[in-house]
Amino acid sequence: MGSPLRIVNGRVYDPANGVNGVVRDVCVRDGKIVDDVPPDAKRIDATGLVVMPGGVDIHCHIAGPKVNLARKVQPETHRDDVQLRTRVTRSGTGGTVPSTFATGYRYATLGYTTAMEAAVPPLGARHTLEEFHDTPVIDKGFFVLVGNNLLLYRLLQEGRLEEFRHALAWWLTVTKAYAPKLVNPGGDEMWKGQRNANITALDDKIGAFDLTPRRVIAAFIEAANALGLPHPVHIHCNNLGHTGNVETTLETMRLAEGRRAHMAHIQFHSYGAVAGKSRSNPTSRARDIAEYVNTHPNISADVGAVMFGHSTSMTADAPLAYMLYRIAGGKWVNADTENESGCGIVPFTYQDQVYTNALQWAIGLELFLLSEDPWRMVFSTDHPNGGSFMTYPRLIRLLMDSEFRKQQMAQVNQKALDHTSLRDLQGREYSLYEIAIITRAGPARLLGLTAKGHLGVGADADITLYEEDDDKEKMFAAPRYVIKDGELIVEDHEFRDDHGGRVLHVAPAYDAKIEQVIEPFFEDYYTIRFANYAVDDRYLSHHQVIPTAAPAAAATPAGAARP
Amino acid sequence: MPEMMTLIGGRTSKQGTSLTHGKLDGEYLEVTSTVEMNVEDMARLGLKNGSRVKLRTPEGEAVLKCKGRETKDLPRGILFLAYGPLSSQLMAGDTAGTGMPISKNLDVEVEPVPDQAGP
Amino acid sequence: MSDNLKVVENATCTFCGCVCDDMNLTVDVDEHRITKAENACILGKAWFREHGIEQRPFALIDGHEATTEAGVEEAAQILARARFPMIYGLSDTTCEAQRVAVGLADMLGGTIDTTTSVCHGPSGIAFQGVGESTASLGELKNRADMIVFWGGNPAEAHPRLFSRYAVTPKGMYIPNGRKDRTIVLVDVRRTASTPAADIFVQVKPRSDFEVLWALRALVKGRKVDPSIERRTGVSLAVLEDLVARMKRCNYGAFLFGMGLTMNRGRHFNSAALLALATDLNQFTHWVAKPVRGHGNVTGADNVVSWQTGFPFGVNFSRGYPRFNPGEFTTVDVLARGDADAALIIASDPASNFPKPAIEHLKRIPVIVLDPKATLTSRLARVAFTTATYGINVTGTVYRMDDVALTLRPAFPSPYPSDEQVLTAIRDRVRVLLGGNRLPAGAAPIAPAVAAAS
Amino acid sequence: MIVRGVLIEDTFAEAFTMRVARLIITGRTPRWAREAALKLTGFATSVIGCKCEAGIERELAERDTPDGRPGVSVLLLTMDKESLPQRLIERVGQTVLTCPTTACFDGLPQAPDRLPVGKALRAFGDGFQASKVVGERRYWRLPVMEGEFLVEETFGMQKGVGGGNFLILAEDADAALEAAEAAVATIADQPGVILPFPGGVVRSGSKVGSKRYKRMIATTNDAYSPTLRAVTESQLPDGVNSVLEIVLDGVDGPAIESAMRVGIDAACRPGVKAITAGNYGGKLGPHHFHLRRIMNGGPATA
Amino acid sequence: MSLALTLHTVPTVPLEAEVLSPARLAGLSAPEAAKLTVVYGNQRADLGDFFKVGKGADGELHLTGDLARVKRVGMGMAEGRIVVHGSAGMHLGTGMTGGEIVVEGDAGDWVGSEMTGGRITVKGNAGHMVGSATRGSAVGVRGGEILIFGNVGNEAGSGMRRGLIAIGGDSGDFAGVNMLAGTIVVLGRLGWRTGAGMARGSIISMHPAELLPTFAYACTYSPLFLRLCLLHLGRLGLPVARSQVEGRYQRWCGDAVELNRGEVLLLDSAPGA
Repeated sequence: MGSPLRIVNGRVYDPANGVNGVVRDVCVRDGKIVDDVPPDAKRIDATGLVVMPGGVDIHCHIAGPKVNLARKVQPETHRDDVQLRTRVTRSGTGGTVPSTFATGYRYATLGYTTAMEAAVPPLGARHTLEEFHDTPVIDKGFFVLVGNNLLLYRLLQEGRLEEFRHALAWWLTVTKAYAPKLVNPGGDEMWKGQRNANITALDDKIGAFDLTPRRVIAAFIEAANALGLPHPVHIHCNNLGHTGNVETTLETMRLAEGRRAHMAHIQFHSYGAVAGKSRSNPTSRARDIAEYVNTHPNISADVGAVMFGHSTSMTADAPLAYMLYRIAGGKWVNADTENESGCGIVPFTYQDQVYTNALQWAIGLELFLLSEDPWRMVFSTDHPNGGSFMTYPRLIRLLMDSEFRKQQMAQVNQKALDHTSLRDLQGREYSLYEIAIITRAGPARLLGLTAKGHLGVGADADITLYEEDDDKEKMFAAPRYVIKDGELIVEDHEFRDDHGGRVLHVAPAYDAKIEQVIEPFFEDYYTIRFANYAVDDRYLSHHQVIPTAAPAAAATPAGAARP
Repeated sequence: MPEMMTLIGGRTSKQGTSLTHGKLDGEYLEVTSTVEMNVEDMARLGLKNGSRVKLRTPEGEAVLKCKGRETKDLPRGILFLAYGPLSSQLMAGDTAGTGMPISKNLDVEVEPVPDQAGP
Repeated sequence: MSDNLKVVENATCTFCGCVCDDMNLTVDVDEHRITKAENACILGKAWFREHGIEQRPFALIDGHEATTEAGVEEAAQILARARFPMIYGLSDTTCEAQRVAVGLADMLGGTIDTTTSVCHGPSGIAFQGVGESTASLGELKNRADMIVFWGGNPAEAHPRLFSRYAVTPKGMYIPNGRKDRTIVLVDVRRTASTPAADIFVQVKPRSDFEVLWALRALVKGRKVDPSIERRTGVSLAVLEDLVARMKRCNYGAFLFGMGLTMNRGRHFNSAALLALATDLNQFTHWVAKPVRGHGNVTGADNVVSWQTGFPFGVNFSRGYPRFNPGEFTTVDVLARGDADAALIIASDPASNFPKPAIEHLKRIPVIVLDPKATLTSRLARVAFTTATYGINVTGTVYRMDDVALTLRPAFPSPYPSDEQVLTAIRDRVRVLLGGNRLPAGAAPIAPAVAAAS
Repeated sequence: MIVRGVLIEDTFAEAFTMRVARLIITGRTPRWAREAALKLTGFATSVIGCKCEAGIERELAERDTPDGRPGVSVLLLTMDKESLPQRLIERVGQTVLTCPTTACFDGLPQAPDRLPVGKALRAFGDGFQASKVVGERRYWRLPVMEGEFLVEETFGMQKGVGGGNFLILAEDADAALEAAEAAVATIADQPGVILPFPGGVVRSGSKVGSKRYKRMIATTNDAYSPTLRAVTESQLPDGVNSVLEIVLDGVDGPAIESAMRVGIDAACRPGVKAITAGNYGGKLGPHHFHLRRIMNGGPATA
Repeated sequence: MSLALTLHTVPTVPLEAEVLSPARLAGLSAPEAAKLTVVYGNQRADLGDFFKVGKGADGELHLTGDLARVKRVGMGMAEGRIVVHGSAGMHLGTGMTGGEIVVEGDAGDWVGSEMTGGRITVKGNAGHMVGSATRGSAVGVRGGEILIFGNVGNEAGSGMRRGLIAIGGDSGDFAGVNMLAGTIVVLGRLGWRTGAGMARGSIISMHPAELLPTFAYACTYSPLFLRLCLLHLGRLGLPVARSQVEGRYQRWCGDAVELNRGEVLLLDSAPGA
């Protein structure tokens, strides 16, 4: 956990504790922030440096089956973007889907110390945890895909809501997940079972089930709230990317009826249509979305901004990926997971002169600039869907520097800008304090990570020290110091040490009898044994169970393999 | 005069089970040193089950026992051999920028080996 | 047989890529033997039956018995000295061992490759070119009403592919099992698998690519000349009928074997099949899967990929991973004589590599980890006896459909695991080198601050 | 200055800067290259009425053409750079594309100004066209009923000179014509110039504007028209009863100059009284070709 | 830049020597050049450990010896000229943008892969993947010329987008696979599956070949561009015959599974042609 440490004279931004650019010391011992340390403790002179909690990425795709497929399918992007090995750190490759080691190190070199992988089918949990093992420095967790789970559909269809809730808790617990994730609810069943069809509206019938996305979403919102999870259900709405999808998004948010729900990469769900036209280019409806979020404190969102350049679209929304493949050509990966999920991967390039791409870029910025509560409209590019996490410094500059934003706006398709309100938002610039909220304090709070995203006593000593610079992209691209769990990982921009990081997960309580409901379903429809399904603790090494409001599960379930 | 035929290398369950037993063992060596051949081809070449044939490629040669298969199962001109030390002798090291040497559908010269020539 | 029996339920068989996890193993604890393997196929039964504990030296150095520790020292010295060490094998071991092996290659600035390169490596290359529509095996069981086996003989190489996953099992939307499916088999010869098919398409050797290409053209509504029959042995009518069935089914799946990858055409054969599956998705749902061989070869692909970005044939000599099949793959590195040392884990290249590669193995110091004596261990400078994964050692393996499973070993082995030996070698190499070897060459370009900009 | 009894007047030809392109038209036989070239250069005597001026520069042997077939080199000139590509596209499209066996290559590959000719014509291929790079140059292949028409993607454009001239003042019409023919015959071998008028000869010399009609930009050169000697301010020496003009366009001044030198020399024959040249007092055209300097072998332009 | 390097020590493991490029050696004296770093297996070495470096006179870089295990000669070069008196290893002129490389002997795999300009001439044979895309990339050569006087292996010109690859001898399988445009001339025989997946572009051979079922015969004619192209190659020293320049060619269109805008032209050997 490192020796005691005192960071002196830094300008501290710690919004969770209301600290806005105050010069003061930060003390660290045993991996935590403490009040004070002995005078002989190691000191870091932070004069001229900005001190922030380590960054928290609430929604990214960094580990697991689909990420590895996306890595494997793009050797050409790894070739010229490499991570050299040092005496203490491993080598790797980059591109939009870096290798695990490069992922951890690169997040760290941006000052990020926590990241949430946002879409893992339960059957891929073990694989994801294996990759987490090789993702250094950062703490990480994953959201488990439950929105197309056929057993949960059966329970829901039969109105067995209590069992539904226990089964959900079981799935979260045995996969070591952090939160439940819905992706295009119902879409996989249409895709896999109905000759590559898709859901088009909340009241569509889901394949052979007597269910609609509306019922599915409402049930998950209800169950997740009832379980008292630290992070509510994380929703990737139906109709992602489609012209006119804003209505679906608004309706989905209304389904929460005051209960907590998190809307993922909401930029991709904020598109209008030209009135009176059946087929048209999308338009921006960022104002409607921002207004809804601003006025509904139960709703939170991450933006999912689009940045120009290479990206990799990788999603559990398989029909969406196929649509992108038909637009982009080139390579397409589809991967169906039995009873649980679908997945699609398409390398994609966002071009500033392409109308739709420019519109998406603009909507991302609009949402940030229209947000009245940075705590609930937080930072993401849906890495690597909207752009690599390596573009975060540039996105921060776009938010903080309206002159820079104006220059960039001049480069893009102007017709697209005409359909947005971006030109009217020149007055707004994010402050360092607000940046600290949307990249750290906000995501940590939304995730229910009480020891993250702040520098109060008792917090995890995940700290980033930036050199103040008028060029915010430069400033946020390379912090001078990064401290993880109290250990000095990056010093003067170079790696001093390697570090493992922790797995963050939940273990909500469930009635053990639910296994008697689940096991027969396994015997009939899965190809692995029920007994071999649950992931045992061996895959966690360093980990932390984040408590639920309801009591946590007592132990690893009976079925787990325990070698 | 040797004849040209097409050799297919592959796996069999017998090779698999014997492999598990151990590769230095007789059964594995037996399985991997027997080539399957079309019965009509064998008859023409004067070969019987258990007769010995020499297969040759530009890379090397191997002497194998042959075993007949009916035409419906193995067309004329096609040979089948389970992977093993002897199939290796016939394979070239060039992978054409893929990492994969060619082990199926090799053009091989086939020549009967008179019984007295065997060890 | 002793009376001291125990039963290990839901154990996993690692013989082939099916990695069936429903083995009920009866273990004679005193004799260190598995006496019964319920649910195992013929290959699995042999696997479990034959992996007892043999009386073998822990290590051999130049043919002389040695301790594991002495072997580790000798191995570390060889590897630390080498300028072009080649690490190969890894398909018959756990992901935990694979992970250490990649780390060792990185530390050394060596080259790492797995048996994938001589198995479905070409399919990996094909995947990098065109992508792939794929599925976990349960989707085949639950949904696939048409399955096309191409260039493989599952009845002999993956026996339970038919019974547990793809042909006969009943599934959610396949209530009647076999009756609800159309099974097609494409091969150059009749095999034990042929009787399982409703339709057998016999293609002339080396014409798979032409047949696949013709199918692609037909799926896209393009004309194909009837001369296709002369070329491939398959009539245009048969192809047209196949295409009609393929478009008509609800959920189709290709399962293809090394009849495509080890054949002239290699990755292009696989790519043609993957592209055909992709093309068909314009009409209905289709997936394609390479049928993988060794127990954990898929795990090797995954581990090497997540650690380096590339699935096999990775070189670290310049301080970062580079991938280039034909340059950094084992057959080439050996046949060209590039390597100056080799570490072989759970594989026996001396019994199946092309002759020129084997000749080079005989010229350089070789280190082998294997539970059994093999032709390769016989020519090794250092040969370790290790415990068998799945039987003596737990760990993670990946099924051919990328589903990860945890092994339930049956009985302990006196021998160390591959992971333990590799870890010991790595730790010793680290001492000899003073940490990771510093990069020998600069990166092609500095990592960009904004990779996407 | 007198050459073989012919007075070379101390005056100069005044010429204009034009834009010029050179086209190499090849064919299976010299005939078909020539057929295309003749059509392409047809009705292109003067920018006044034809929007461009064009002529065959010379015939090319197989070794001198890009595709190793017999060919013809053609120059085409316009007054401004905007209209040159249009003229090329019209004329290549209607006369070379249509003509059996021919291909059309750029003859000024070094010129930095590139005109999109093949690039514009490619649309005739209706999507079936294909481009091809050989060496440094890009071509378009347009499928046609005969086979394929090959045309270079872009053609070079450079500054050229239009309106170099000299007038043959002869005792009678026969002598004038013979002298003019002799001049044309020698100039035919000269690189870099064309004679855009029929047979290379102009009988209707013109002057700028009109004495009578406001809208006319050019009218007959009454000062050199023998029939008007008595009624106008004639420039004709005594004994001159017929005048013919040789007009030259070229890729640059030196090309015109050397062509004028051999042409004038050839025109100095019995029956020719004098050689003079047309100018506008030196105020309109930037290029002045002084006849006596040319004939002395010195730099002609001033 | 005038230097003459002679291999004095044959490397026993691969030597990566992208420093053997005009720009990297420009302005260096022989002793300075000998100090340049090469990558020898997993360690650094000096160029002088393997090469005797001497002065040259003609502004060119001359390399002498059997460089079969020396990779990356002229990689990424933009100008100047390299002459290899001997054989060259893998990745000769990979990614080069300009200048010229001449190899008197043979060359390894990946000659000029993904190059964008310049010219590579190999007087002997070359390996596989001449002028190809690397794995995973859709695009190979984007410009320039590669001339191989001898034979080549598989996948010559894969993913080619522009430029010219000319082979004096025979090609292996899949010449011009996935070609986007450009020209490949094979004076010898084609291997199997030529032009598979080609979108556009031209592949020419002087011998009959069996093409994929997705290629369709169009006509027999004398394409003028090919005349230009063959004359050009003749000027560069390839043994192009008059009968090939004047010849008639069968035009096969494909690949029908892709854009179907490519062509394979085969010299028509029919009597009277």
